[in-house]
Amino acid sequence: MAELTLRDAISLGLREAMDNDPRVIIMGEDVGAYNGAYVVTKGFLEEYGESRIIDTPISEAGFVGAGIGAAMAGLKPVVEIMTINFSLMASDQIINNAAKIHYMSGGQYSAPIIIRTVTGGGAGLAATHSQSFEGFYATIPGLKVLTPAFPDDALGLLRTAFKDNNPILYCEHALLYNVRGEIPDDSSFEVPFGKAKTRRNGSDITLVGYGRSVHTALLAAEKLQERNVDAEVIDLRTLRPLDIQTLIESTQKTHRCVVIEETWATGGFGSYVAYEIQKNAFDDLDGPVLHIGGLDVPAPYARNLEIMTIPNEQWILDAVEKEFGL
Amino acid sequence: MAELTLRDAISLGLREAMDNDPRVIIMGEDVGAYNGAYVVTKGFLEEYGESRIIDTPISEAGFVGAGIGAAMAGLKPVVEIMTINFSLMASDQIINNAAKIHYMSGGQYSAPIIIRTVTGGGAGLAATHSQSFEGFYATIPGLKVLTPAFPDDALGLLRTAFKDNNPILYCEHALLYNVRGEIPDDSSFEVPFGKAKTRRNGSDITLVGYGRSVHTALLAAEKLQERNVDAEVIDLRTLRPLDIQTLIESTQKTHRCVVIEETWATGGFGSYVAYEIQKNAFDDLDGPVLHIGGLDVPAPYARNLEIMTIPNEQWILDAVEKEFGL
Amino acid sequence: MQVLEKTEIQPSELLNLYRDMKIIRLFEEKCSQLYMQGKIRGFLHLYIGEEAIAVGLASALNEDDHIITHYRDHGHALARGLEPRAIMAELCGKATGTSFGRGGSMHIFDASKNFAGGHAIVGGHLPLAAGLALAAKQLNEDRIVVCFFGDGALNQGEFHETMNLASVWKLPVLFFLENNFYGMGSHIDRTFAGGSKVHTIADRYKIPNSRIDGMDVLAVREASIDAIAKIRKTSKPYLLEAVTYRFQGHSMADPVTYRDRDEVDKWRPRDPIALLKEMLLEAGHASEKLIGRLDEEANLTVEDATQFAESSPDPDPNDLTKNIYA
Amino acid sequence: MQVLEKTEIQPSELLNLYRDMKIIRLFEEKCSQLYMQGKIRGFLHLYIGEEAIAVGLASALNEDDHIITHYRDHGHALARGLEPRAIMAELCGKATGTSFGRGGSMHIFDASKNFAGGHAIVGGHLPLAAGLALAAKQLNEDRIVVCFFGDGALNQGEFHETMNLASVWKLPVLFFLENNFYGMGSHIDRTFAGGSKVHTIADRYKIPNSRIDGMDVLAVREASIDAIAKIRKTSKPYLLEAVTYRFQGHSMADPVTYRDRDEVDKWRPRDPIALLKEMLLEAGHASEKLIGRLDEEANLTVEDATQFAESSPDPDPNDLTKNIYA
Ligand SMILES: Cc1ncc(C[n+]2csc(CCOP(=O)(O)OP(=O)(O)O)c2C)c(N)n1
Ligand SMILES: Cc1ncc(C[n+]2csc(CCOP(=O)(O)OP(=O)(O)O)c2C)c(N)n1
Ligand SMILES: [Mg+2]
Ligand SMILES: [Mg+2]
Repeated sequence: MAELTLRDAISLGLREAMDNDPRVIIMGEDVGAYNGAYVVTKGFLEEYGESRIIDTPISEAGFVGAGIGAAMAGLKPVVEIMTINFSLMASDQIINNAAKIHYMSGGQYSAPIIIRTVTGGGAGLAATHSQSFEGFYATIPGLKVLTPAFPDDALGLLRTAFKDNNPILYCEHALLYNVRGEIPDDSSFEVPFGKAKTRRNGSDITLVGYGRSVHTALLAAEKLQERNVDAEVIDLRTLRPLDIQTLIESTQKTHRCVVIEETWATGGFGSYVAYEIQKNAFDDLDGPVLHIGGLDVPAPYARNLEIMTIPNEQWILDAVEKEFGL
Repeated sequence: MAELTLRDAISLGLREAMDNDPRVIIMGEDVGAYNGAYVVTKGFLEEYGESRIIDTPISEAGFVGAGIGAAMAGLKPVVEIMTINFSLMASDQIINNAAKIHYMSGGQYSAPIIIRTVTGGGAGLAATHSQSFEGFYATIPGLKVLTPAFPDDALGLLRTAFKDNNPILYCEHALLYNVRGEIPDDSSFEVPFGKAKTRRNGSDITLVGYGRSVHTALLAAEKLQERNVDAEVIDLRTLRPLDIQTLIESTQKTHRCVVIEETWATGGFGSYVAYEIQKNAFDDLDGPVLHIGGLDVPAPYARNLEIMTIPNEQWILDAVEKEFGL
Repeated sequence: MQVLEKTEIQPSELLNLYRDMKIIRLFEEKCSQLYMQGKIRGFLHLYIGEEAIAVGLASALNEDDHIITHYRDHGHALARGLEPRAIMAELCGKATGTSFGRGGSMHIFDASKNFAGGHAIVGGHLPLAAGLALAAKQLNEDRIVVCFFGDGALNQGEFHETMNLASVWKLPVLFFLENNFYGMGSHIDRTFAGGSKVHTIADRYKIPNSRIDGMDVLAVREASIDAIAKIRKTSKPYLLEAVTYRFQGHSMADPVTYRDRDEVDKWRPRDPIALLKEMLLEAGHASEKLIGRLDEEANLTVEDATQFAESSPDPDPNDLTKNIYA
Repeated sequence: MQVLEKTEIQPSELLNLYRDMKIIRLFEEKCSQLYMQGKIRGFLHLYIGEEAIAVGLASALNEDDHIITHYRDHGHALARGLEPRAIMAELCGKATGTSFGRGGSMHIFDASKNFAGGHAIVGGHLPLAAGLALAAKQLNEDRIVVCFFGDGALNQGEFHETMNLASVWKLPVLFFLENNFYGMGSHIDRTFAGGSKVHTIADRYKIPNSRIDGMDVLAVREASIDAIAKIRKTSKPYLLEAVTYRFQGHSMADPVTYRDRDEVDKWRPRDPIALLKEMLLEAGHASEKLIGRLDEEANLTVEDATQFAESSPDPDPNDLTKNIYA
């Protein structure tokens, strides 16, 4: 077992794919000479050369669409959109082309593109640069959406992604790159899509998260333990496909469930997850399923305001106390 | 009371605004010489002239952004995006500019633009042309999202929209243009935002919809009556602001609730609505709150397949029977 | 690699060109009827008047080259050699259609003919074309890409982004502009700032370009052969503008209020099929009788396709969710 | 309407230009320090080396003209006459900031100065500029709009769409391209197909254009006066390209691995502030002593601003959700 940062786990997965499959190319703004805005592709340009590590103009629609076209014609492109905020410029390409080409062509064409992008707020970048649209993309049939929270999942999901024949949005939370974790040495280690992972076992309440909110949930679980509340923490890992079954079973055991995410609470994907749990575990519930999302506000710049907009463990503790008296 | 089609109600509202306020302009693809793709602005070009009825190039990002800029500088632009599918090309403008400029500038600038667009499937236009993104836009703080289902609301909401100082997405369902309905003669008739309307009173179950799904719910209510089930039907009318209170109160009365919408079931905005109801009316529920959305598939062209993807009254009847035994 | 020479054209091939154009014409006249009868639904965009472009180009292209086009795609599909039966079946939403009824008129695909669609978002398929070419280049395949689009797409940002990418990355794409002067009801003079020599817009991207008479199938063929040869030799893009006219409305729903009858009448004598017929007769390559036989052959092809389509089964509802994912 | 004449420049005004540039320089050097100290957070993009552009332009503009710019905006804001105190406070996320701490470095606004932001999505503000101008035109106001953007934005679709709209609609916009050759780590030669005479890209939209030395504040001023006069006279757009260089990294996070020290050294002697100083001394418009006094004045301004910012209160948490809606 090696210990790696999440950043290095992604780099490792990308390198493996570049080494093993000549059809893999990496494209995006500043993935080459600049080493990647979040330094994930550091050294790649030198190692793999300009024909496979392609710095693109600032043309998100253009190069994402080109990635889709290249995927239709036999390549396996990894296209980096610097942050998910800019994915809006390419949302037509992602939603109307990548997600639909397979179905609309009656299965004749497919678009096995991996779109890597950076999500989440909390870094003082204000309203246009702090959004989390992965939940929205997870509502689109035809896409797959991955949200690794730990290095092992980052690598394992990426390995699976390279074998998958569908358009995939791989979302890296900006504040998780330096999270460290063990990685199995076994090079056949992979993480399947649509299989949530129980990161902590517990019997009193189920906390569900994805991406950074898993870490928030784990922090909350520790604090809950101090109150003698034993929380189970489940990491969705992939939003589409979504593993509802694991959540239902856990909730049937704990009778209480809280879903946590960072995007705006109103209409957040997590509220759908909460909805599904209440529907399928209704008779086992001790109270409503709760959803905790970010505050419904364009992200403010000032630190003291910004921290009030992103769920932290205290939000979970407060909600659990208020709703369940725990 | 005059009886008008929903199309004519919108035309009427637009004309009033054009007549009353020189700051109002209408822009969009083919709103002028072509009379509008859905013939809402028929005759406007002749009547108001080229300087106020502006045919735009096919540049959604460009002309929506121009509308936002014009709104920032004192105009009240009505910008038509021919269908909500094409709004993706302008999603950066809508989400990163229109929705944020007021907050990000500390309240100094605002963007009182009305974006009219056409939503919904069912017309045999296949995957890229049959989507319903209004629920997604309703998740964005800073936007307001209107979804009239009847001519009176179409007019009343539009009148209110012209007095509102915020960016508004006004969503017209493609299959509702010819719906007829009474319009109050009183020219001061308006419909407030954030106030759901009970379109049918009932005591056994609450059916919630918006846009075309309100009509589906009303059809279902009639059929339920045949089974001696008395359904209340609530029309959200506006998704943002959202009137949760009316839904909670109704559900507290009926103890059962079903939320219906046409967009893909996974992550649909209606599942958030359902979530809120279960959370706030939990103790009064006889069973889980249900959400019925469209089938999770890129819209197929063939009629026999397409009809299987959009909720109809039978879906509601089946769900109600299965879940509540009614 | 087969490089066609201009001199190669034989009288027999001229007759093929005539027949191919005639098939498209009759095919679409039949479509128009089927639409009236409700057998074709959704949007139907006819290519009538523009047939010389698809046919001229197709005669200059290798089988393993890619074609990608916009929603006005029946002509391109037929000229490319897709089965008329399968196309008509697609239009009728049948299981035997090119996309098994999933795509409809605007989304015709045939991977076996490297026909990469039929795309309904104006400008949205241009980046895909760049991607198809990028793949060919990366995989060292001797393939070029032909990308058809209309004058309306010129104003879409994706046009700009794609031209820039194709030039910077030296991609073997033939950008084939079908300039019929209108995007729906908007005349190019009112939407496009680039002036009347439309093709020279490519100069800005250092992409060689030229303009041809799109009503003259031989001119189209020759220019296509030249452009394609240049692309193969240099592996760089080229833009061809074919000046043409659509004799019908934008779609079946278009009452064509935005242009004078006079204008249409002025173009009538430029009907590409009539022009070629005249030339064939004058040059003695064909007799009236032979032409009559070709017309009849075309007619039989269309009747057969219609017969096939009408007698084909609807898609199997059990397959509704097949091919969402690969 | 005040039309400035080139000949009007007085020695005293030259000194103002010097001081204004110096203020920007010192202001940003201070920003850099504050960033290191963690008092400014998020992204910080310095304008060091490019000061002549903002200052030259601002000296040519009327008060009621609009300015809109990208995220590298401190220089434009200061040159426009926004309060240095309020700008610095914004950077420090204070309640006294231009956006009351909501916007941060990339989103400086001041409606009282017609300073319409500070926009962080590359290319995203260009359509807004067209809209501001459209409003001015529609309202018969004698205002023009200046829109700054970088060479990186040239490849964004919104650039294309906006240029086209501005030309077709004859909008009074000065498109001001700050060509510093890099978009983050990507050199313009690798991303832009238009060749080295970048400004001529405007030709394709029939927009007059020219290039100037962006290191020469007088050249900028003169060209701006000319261009603005032309715009006022014709009510048509103009594009100015100022060739410049950023001496610092793209942002504080940039280790600048993608360009040689040599290149930077080559540009050092072109420092716009040093150049003007030299000119002032040589022409006898100022003594070293006077320059020293101006430097000190600038220094005091910056110190005062810093003092003000640091001693200002954080935004009131109770106001967190104020100004989401107008
Ligand atoms: C992004 C987008 N905006 C608008 C439309 C609606 N629309 C369909 S076709 C069309 C006109 C296109 O004109 P042109 O490109 O010249 O092609 P033509 O119809 O003349 O062949 C428009 C506006 C669309 N399909 N996609
Ligand atoms: C749509 C979008 N894509 C990417 C980015 C990330 N980004 C920020 S600045 C920048 C480079 C812009 O370069 P240029 O326009 O030349 O301005 P300069 O930084 O040189 O002043 C990039 C890629 C962004 N902010 N928005
Ligand atoms: Mg056209
Ligand atoms: Mg630059």
